[in-house]
Amino acid sequence: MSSAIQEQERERELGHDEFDPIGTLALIGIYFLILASMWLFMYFVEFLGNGPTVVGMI
Amino acid sequence: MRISRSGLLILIGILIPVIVELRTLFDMLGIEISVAGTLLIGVLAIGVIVFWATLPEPDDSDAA
Amino acid sequence: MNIHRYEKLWLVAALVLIVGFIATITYGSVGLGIAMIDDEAETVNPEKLNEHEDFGEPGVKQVGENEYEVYVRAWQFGFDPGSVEAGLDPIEVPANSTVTFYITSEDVIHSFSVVGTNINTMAIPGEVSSVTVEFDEPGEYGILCAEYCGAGHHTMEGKIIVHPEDEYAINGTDVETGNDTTDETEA
Amino acid sequence: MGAYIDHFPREAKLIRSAFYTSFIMLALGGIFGVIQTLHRTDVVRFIDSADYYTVLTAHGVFMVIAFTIFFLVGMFTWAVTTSLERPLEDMSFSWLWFLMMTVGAVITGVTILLGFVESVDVSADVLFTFYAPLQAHPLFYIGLVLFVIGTWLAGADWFRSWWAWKRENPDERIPLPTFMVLTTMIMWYIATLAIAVSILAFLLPWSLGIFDHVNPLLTRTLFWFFGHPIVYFWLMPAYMMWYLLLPKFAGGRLFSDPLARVVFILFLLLSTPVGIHHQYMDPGIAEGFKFIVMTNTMFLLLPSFLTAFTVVASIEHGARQRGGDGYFSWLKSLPWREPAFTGMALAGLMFAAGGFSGMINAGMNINYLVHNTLWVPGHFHLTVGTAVALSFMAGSYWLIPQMTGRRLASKPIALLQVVLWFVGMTFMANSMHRSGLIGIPRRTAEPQYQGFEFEAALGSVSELNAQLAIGATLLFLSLTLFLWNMLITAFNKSAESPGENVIPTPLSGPDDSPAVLDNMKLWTAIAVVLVILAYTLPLASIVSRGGLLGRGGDAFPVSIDYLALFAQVALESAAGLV
Repeated sequence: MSSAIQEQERERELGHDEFDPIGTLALIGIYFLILASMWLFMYFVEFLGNGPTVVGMI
Repeated sequence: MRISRSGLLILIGILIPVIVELRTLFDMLGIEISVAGTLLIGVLAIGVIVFWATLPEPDDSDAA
Repeated sequence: MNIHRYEKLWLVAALVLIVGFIATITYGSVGLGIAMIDDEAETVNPEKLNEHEDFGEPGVKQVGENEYEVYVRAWQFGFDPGSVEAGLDPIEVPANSTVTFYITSEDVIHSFSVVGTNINTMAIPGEVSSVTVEFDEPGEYGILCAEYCGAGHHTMEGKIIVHPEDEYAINGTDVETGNDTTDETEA
Repeated sequence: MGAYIDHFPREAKLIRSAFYTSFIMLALGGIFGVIQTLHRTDVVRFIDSADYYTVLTAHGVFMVIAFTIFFLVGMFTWAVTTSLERPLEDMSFSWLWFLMMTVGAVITGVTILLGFVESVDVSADVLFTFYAPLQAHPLFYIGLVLFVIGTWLAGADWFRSWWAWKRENPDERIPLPTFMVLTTMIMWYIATLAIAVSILAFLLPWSLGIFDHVNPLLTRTLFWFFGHPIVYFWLMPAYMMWYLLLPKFAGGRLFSDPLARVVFILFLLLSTPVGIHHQYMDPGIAEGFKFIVMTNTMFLLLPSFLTAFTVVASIEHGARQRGGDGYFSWLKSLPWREPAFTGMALAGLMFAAGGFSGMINAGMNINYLVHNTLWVPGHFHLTVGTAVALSFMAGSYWLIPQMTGRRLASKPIALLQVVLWFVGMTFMANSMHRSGLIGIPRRTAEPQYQGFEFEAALGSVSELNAQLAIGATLLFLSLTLFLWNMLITAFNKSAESPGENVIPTPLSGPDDSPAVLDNMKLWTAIAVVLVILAYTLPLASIVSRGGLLGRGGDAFPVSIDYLALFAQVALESAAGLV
């Protein structure tokens, strides 16, 4: 894709201070929730529920 | 067309993992969906999207 | 440096995640007593396992009231004891016991992975993996080698049988362990 | 202004050669990949199971050594020359390292492939990890050494360009693309030192019969000293594309140049002192060392987390400049019909999923659950197999026209190709992760055992296998489309301007960041100190326990003829015991 096309499609020019990546924050917030819940699930359900586990010499 | 053909392709592409992982997710919650069931859900979902995508534009043109 | 406030927020969230992960693992180690395979066991000479005090006669040994030690030699392509397919005994222990496996390899790197459990260790020639496990329920487990060890790798498997406690006391000690001893003296 | 080839015709030729070589390796790796999947899932078996490991070694080495690194050298040459705006200092030197890498790759590749020819007693079925005492033919190691030295010289070439540029521009900040190349190469020099020691001091003399044995735990630890940073070596060119090209394709600008620098420095510092996390299940390494390595590994998540934000924000910037709005609806304003953009965006999405399974791998004790199961290849097919490979393929749709001046043969097919890869990998990765959780091992020709069965939590094992086979088939189809498109493009008569070879300036430029970020000597020193801290004690302990050259144990050359011998010996010893 040439930059000529990009220029055509660009509707406005945003600088650093005019741009708040709120969409990014929203997406990554969802990712955070998925990661945290999947981690808990994997550790406490899948791993600890997986039968005999190696324990220390007691 | 409501969205471009490439948009439709991407949408279907992203839908497939959602359907596949939805089945895994439901199983983790104790709800089991069979392969045929998953296929049915997938075909229905894709069908609905294709149907929606091919509806005529509601207002001014944005055709691709 | 000019860092956007959302990015700072994410940085903090990411650090919380990372610290949370480490905390969970630490809880597993300290709170639940999940131990890692470590360097506690002595090394051995893989060429001279036959002369080794314990690995010379691999098998199950009772060392306490409910405590057992199992010495296992991994080789291309089986476990001794364990590989029933190769004509060897399965590993047999009673339920409600604490079992420490000592695993080494006589040739290449293998693994000793008990299917459907968290018992999983590498078997490295020269090194000994010591793995302590509590078997609460009777049952049968498959063992497989999960580390590529040569052209017959996919045939390398074994079996652990956890007997009900009362049956093991009769069959186990008298018959199974007895068998082991005679076998090994003959060999 | 113009395409890359208009500025740097000589360099374009070199880069083209590197890319084409990497595509050939990708084609070979892909063929072996699909054969392997269909064999292990018992869908189509036309090779002997003993040959499976030759196929597997070839798939691994061609994909993760040859395909990725040949692409990397092309990409890095592009980055250095473009951002310093100067040609390479000496083309004959550049061709020398390229030639050396090629010769090395061919020697190693042929040695592996000779494993199929029973009449020749040469083979290297030792997989990508070549753990002793499994022993490959000496040529396997020699080829690897040549290849790695080739990459060292390539790095020297880029450093040379930078030094020459610095003499002329003493007060300027290092341009970001060059900065990324330099930090990645420093990491690579540190990492490959271990594999050089492992091969030159131990494995090669041993395979030539000079030593009788080696210390298997030592060479294994040295492998992972190198083996973890190599995953970042694959990943950095993909990261580079996400930082430099993806914002451009999205119609925006990189959100933050200083944070990009911080990310690459973190990778330089933390990539190497973490290798022992591949050895959580190894005896002979104390639990304390494993714990330290785990904390390092977890902090290595940080640069990837930062990247996720910066890159998504850069894309969002593009979308908003194109008129996008709202919390999520800006996503619709992205140029989804551009295969270069879509491919990289999907690759990034898959990387987010792969990041999750990587966190599980990194967790010290939860590793018992997944170690050496199919979960692990599931993880790295999302990372190197998609985040890296799909980004490379997507990037090629822009880079190859830049290097040839020819028009991309078919954009619609390119778009279909990247989506197909994404869908295929969904099936494959889902199946692999789930199979791993029920204990199905990786690196196994036939995971069907006599004495027990795997119990699938959901569906059945055959269903998981079917999913895996469908995934592999779709991926192979996608790969074929890619290679076909590249082939037609390479011979495309229609020469159309492929657009400007320009990297947009970041929103927040390098002047916002402290100059210390550009101090390569400082970061190298810190990286070395961290490696010394992380590795001295474990290595000393391994050597004092097992001896520098081990305490005995035969070598096991891998060749099919030996199988019969081993089976016989095994049966005899078993019979002897009973």
